[in-house]
Amino acid sequence: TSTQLSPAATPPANPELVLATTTSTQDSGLLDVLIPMFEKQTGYRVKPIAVGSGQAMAMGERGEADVLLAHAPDSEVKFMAGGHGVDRKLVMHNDFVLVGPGGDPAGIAGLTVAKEAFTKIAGSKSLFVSRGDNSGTDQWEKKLWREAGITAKGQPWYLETGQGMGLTLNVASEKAAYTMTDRGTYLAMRQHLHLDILTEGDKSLLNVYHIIVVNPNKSDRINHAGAQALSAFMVSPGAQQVIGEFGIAKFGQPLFFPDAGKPE
Amino acid sequence: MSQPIIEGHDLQVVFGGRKVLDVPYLAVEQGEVLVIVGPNGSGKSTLLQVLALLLPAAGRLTFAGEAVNTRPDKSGLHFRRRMAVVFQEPLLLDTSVRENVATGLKLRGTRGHDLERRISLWLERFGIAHLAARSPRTLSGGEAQRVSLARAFVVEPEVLLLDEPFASLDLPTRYALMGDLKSVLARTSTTVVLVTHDRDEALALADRVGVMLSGRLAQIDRTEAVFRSPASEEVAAFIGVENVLRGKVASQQGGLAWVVVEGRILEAVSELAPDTPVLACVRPEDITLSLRRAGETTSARNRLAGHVARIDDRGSQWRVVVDCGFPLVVLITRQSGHEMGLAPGSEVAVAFKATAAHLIPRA
Amino acid sequence: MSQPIIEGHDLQVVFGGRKVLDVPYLAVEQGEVLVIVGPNGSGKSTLLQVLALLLPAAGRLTFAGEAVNTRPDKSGLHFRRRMAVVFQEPLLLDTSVRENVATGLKLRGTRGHDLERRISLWLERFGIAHLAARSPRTLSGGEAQRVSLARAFVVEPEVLLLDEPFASLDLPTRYALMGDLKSVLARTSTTVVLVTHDRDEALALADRVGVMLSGRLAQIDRTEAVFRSPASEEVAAFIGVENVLRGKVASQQGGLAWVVVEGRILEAVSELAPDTPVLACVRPEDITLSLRRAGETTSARNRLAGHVARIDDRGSQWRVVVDCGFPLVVLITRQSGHEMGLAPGSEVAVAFKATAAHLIPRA
Amino acid sequence: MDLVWDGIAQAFWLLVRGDRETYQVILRSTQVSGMATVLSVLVGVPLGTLLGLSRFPGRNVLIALVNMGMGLPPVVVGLLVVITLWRSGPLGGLHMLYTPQAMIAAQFVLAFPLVTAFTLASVQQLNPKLRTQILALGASRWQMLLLLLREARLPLLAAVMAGFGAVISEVGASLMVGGNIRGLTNVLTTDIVSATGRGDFARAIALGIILLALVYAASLAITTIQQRTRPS
Amino acid sequence: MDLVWDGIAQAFWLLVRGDRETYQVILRSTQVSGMATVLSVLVGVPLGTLLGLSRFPGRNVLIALVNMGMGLPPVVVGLLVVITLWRSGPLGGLHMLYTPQAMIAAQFVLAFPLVTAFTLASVQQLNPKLRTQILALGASRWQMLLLLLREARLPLLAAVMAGFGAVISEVGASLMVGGNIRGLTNVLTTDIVSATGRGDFARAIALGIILLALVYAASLAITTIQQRTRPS
Ligand SMILES: Nc1ncnc2c1ncn2[C@@H]1O[C@H](COP(=O)(O)OP(=O)(O)OP(=O)(O)O)[C@@H](O)[C@H]1O
Ligand SMILES: Nc1ncnc2c1ncn2[C@@H]1O[C@H](COP(=O)(O)OP(=O)(O)OP(=O)(O)O)[C@@H](O)[C@H]1O
Ligand SMILES: [Mg+2]
Ligand SMILES: [Mg+2]
Repeated sequence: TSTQLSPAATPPANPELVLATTTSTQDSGLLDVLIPMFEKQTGYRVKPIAVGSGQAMAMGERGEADVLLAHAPDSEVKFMAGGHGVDRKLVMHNDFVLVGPGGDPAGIAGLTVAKEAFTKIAGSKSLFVSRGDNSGTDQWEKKLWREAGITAKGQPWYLETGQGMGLTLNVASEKAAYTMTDRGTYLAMRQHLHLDILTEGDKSLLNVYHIIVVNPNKSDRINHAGAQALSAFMVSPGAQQVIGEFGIAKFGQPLFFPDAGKPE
Repeated sequence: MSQPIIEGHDLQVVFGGRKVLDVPYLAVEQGEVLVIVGPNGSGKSTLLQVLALLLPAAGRLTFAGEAVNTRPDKSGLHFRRRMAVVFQEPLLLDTSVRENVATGLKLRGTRGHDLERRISLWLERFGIAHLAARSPRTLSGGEAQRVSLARAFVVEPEVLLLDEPFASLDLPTRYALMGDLKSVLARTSTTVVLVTHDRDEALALADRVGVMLSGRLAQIDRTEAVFRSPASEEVAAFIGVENVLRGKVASQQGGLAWVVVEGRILEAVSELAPDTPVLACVRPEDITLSLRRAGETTSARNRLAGHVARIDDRGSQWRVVVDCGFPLVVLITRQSGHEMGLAPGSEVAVAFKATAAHLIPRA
Repeated sequence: MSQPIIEGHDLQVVFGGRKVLDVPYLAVEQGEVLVIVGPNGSGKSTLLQVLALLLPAAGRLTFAGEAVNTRPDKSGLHFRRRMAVVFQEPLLLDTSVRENVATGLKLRGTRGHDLERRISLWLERFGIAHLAARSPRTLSGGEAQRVSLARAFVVEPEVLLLDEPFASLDLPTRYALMGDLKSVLARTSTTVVLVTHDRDEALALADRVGVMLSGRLAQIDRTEAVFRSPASEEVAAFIGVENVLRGKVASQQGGLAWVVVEGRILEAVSELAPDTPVLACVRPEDITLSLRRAGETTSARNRLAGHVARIDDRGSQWRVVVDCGFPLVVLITRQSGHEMGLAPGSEVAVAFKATAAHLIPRA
Repeated sequence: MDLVWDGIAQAFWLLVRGDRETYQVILRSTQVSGMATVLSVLVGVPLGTLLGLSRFPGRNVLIALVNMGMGLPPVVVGLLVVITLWRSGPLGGLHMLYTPQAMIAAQFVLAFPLVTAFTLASVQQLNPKLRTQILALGASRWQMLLLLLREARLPLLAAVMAGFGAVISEVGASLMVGGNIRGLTNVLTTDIVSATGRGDFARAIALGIILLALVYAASLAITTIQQRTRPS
Repeated sequence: MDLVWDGIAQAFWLLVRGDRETYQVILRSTQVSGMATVLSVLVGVPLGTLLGLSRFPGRNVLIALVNMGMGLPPVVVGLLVVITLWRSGPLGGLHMLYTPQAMIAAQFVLAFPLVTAFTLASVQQLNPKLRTQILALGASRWQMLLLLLREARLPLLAAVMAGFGAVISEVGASLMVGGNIRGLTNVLTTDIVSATGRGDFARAIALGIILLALVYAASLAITTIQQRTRPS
């Protein structure tokens, strides 16, 4: 397979490449597998900076990153429309789940429609912890509330941490509250949490990752060639195969599903 | 005599493996002035600190009959508050002069008018009222010493422990304070233990004098007794008996002994038996010196002929070394030295009374 | 006389709005011993620090003819290294005694064998060789003072500035050091400015004496001159001329003046014109005292009859106040006091020479 | 650098407009860190004095522990406090996690070694004879401690400032044990982190500037006290 | 609390197994923070001494700034360093962002106010006559400074420890400036954060324990020097 590609014949002129990536890909360990592969194949040296999707795009806008790996489709579309990016490719997805205390005071267990679950939580005024950090996950959650026609922000039962998924899960667990999380982080932390998966499987809970090449006009210091190479690599069959197999060994199920070339 | 106010048994302090203090017995009598003298490093300050319950020592200590712990712990607080100490080095607190003087009283709970009155009184007495608001860091050496004194006297304690209290004071002040101290002590029944290097201070103030040598109280007795009859050669040397002559008692009768020193006969008041080897001590200031015509001799006992070997100028006094077979040190006033026109080589006669020669048996 | 080693013009120091030092002119001659005496807080230490280039003062200062900055900045380093100071309070560095003594030399770049030799030599001289490895925190007062002295002497400077250097030393050591100092100074041509409260130290060591009063050098002159002829009543009082008698010159002839004091005539050596109001100063130790049969009178000039009003014990001396129309203070040895059986009320005669009475014109 | 100017402008507006949320956060920061500092002074000063003045076996180990305490990583402290306060943890019953009280506890753990170490160093530097002098004046043990601390007040005020500065600017532990819950446990530093995370750099800088101003005000107050008590 | 035991066990195995990555991270933490501490001592000690000894207008403002420096939030420092080192920032040309050098710079900014403030406090507590005494011994300005610092060595060692402790345990700035890039800029604290983020608490605790051990070793060394130089 393509993983056996020989190293690049000539090292690139500017090998340094800054990748602003979501924390979930970094924390799950996926990048720890993919990036060495890429570096070996191409001779680039990638600096993966794990930040929320919000900060990742802010860095892109300022030309501080060469390439972004994000999962906030609405912002990404705006980002592209603003001319900040030149190339955006679908890489993979995983899914969000709604988790909550075993007691399930809002009664959302078994529901498969996220909107219904959100309505019930709001109706029962059960505690809900939001990341509130403008990350991909956070933006997705906000969108679901909007679609359910609920103004959650500012309600006494709606808490925002402004932090990453790990901390937010902990807070939810301790407060016996509901929250929305990506499956990977939940699986990794499951054994310390008093939270169960209650709602899953809705199409609206799909968490889609794109790789975006930043507009090289942003700054004359942008490594455009490297960005394009990484973008190409992420959708290459070799990388896609690794993505599909990642996590099976540890959790018995994959954490990500390769999507390269699929329609949006 | 009434009960001693402080009594110590077998007091010992060891520093770095060396016995710095070793006092089998010491009693400080109620109301007396006990002056401790001794060479540098002999343990005087150490003794004072032990008596002040500030330095743990082996041994037993009683204060007005009550046993006290020599460790400076809580049990000693009650006794410490009945004493006051002036340390050799005035260590003032980083606050105003007035606050420094107030501290001891405040710690004892004195408040209000009484406090103010006593502070003002003692600031006045030590001539530092104008410095009340100053920081101790800006004081001159003598001014700091006065604050240190005021700080101790203001608590009007039963026992005052003073470590060279007048060291950096100017002479007029020193004399005035010594006079004041005497009258204060006469009025109150304050007990004083005072360490000093000033022989005149000791003579003027002391009821008793203790001579400290290498951590031991080599002699402790009434002032006159110590200065007239030092207990050993070392004590004699330290308290300024510079003439210590090796001799042997030739005969003795009715308390008067004749001693042979270097072939000359001296008369001394003593009960020592004939043939006892002795040291004859004569204080330089007890010897009179007069000019002698060249060649004139004298046969009178305790009247010796000699010539001036050396003259040391000691300010208002001259220290004259007379060679009369053996060297004899004589102190004369600068005045009379000038009058006699004394110079090295001058032919002189020296004389002293039988009571001025003190015999110590030697081993 | 050769060029002064230190010369100061209009030196002034102001602290807290008060002029603490105010010296229009001062010259320290090469090789002399200049002793500064004065009451506490009069500015002696301040003067010393100014001379040592450690305290900025208004005015001009020259060192061996070269102008120096009185601010303690870099330009003064060269001159500071030619001096050494012993402060009133020995402030030792938190390292061993040996290191303390070594510091001055090391700072001047002395190394190796020479360093070791000099350190050992001076540790020995001050009797502290056995303390070399000790921390200064564990030293007794006198031991610390010796280290402070050794630290200054070891650099063998051109100028030594000593602020009460012998204050906490025991008497035998003090005398020994004073003797040593004299011989050292005689050998080398070291210049010394020494502050002391000890009159005997001043008399024994000084070539010249400066009397500091409230920041001013009230008098600076050869030792004998200062003690014999104080320039003012204040100086007289301070240096211990306790007898300052108000009178008026009655007549004068050939340098001998007759002064009327309280109806009595005194003879004094003086050139002052008749009718000048004067103060007649007579030092207590220049007056002789003898017993007088009750009722016996004397008409001789400078020989006055009176009776003992009061006796203060000053150790080896007695301070006797004689009432002879006016109070006259006389110093006698304890010895002769005892011999005369002197007591308050005793009828006595006092006498002094015309040369012992010194006249100061008064305003 | 445009971001910095944006931040300064925004900080100005936040304060002038009287943004209630901003003021709340400032108040909470001050309260939590102030309380933590007070507690560390109450524990650290006596402890430091004790370590500075007495000799006992194991003292050096204790001093090393205190010095180590200055290097306690806030995240580790946060983690340990979290584990302790978890429902499954030994103190789970207190329901203290994600409350300001928990933050105070964590910040106390961070600040008191600093205060202790500063106190220790400054008490040790006092002239050892001072203790004897104070005892001789008739002081009880406690009176002596108070007088000694008065003598060492200069470095002690520095200690207070170091403690306060360390905790008010700290983020790791506050985040973990407080959870940065808006309106409940968010403080300036945790808000800065979340603004940064959102990519809202200007707001992050604005809050940072407000925090700096707060610390500067505190330090100016302390410096003034500190330098006034010492005549030159 | 089982997590803590797991952590201890894991820490033990990480060290015993000689896990190369762990050792690398330990080494990098030590190097980065050690270098930052050395730099802050080189700047902070002279600065603190100067502030402690001289009087000049504006001195109090400067002292307050230093005291404020002790409360510099690492995240704010991180942010400012990041903005400066950004490609678009004034020092972008240095390509220093996300390198250990950048971390040293940020940590230096955090540590040197601590070192300065400690130095200031301890120098001020020295007897002011000591300076005169040292000058009188024939010291030049520099020799005087060195001797004064030798006299104040006890609190100065505490200052070094405080500086080192503050930066080796700091995470906010290191994360922002270094980016926690594995094998390049990840240090113990940033690894702890990322392990916590992953929910791998046991590893977080293991690394925390290793960090504590490292700090304790350093503080034991410093404490020993500190206490040995002072005879009782
Ligand atoms: N910083 C200061 N502020 C105000 N007054 C000061 C300051 N420093 C010194 N003085 C005053 O200056 C005067 C002279 O001090 P100095 O130390 O020179 O006296 P001295 O003659 O050496 O006295 P002593 O015999 O007591 O040592 C003293 O009255 C002292 O209080
Ligand atoms: N911690 C210590 N370690 C070793 N020796 C010590 C210690 N403390 C004091 N000494 C020694 O104890 C001896 C007695 O000291 P002390 O202060 O009592 O002497 P002193 O008679 O008061 O002398 P001075 O006249 O010089 O004041 C001194 O030789 C001193 O060096
Ligand atoms: Mg002593
Ligand atoms: Mg003086």
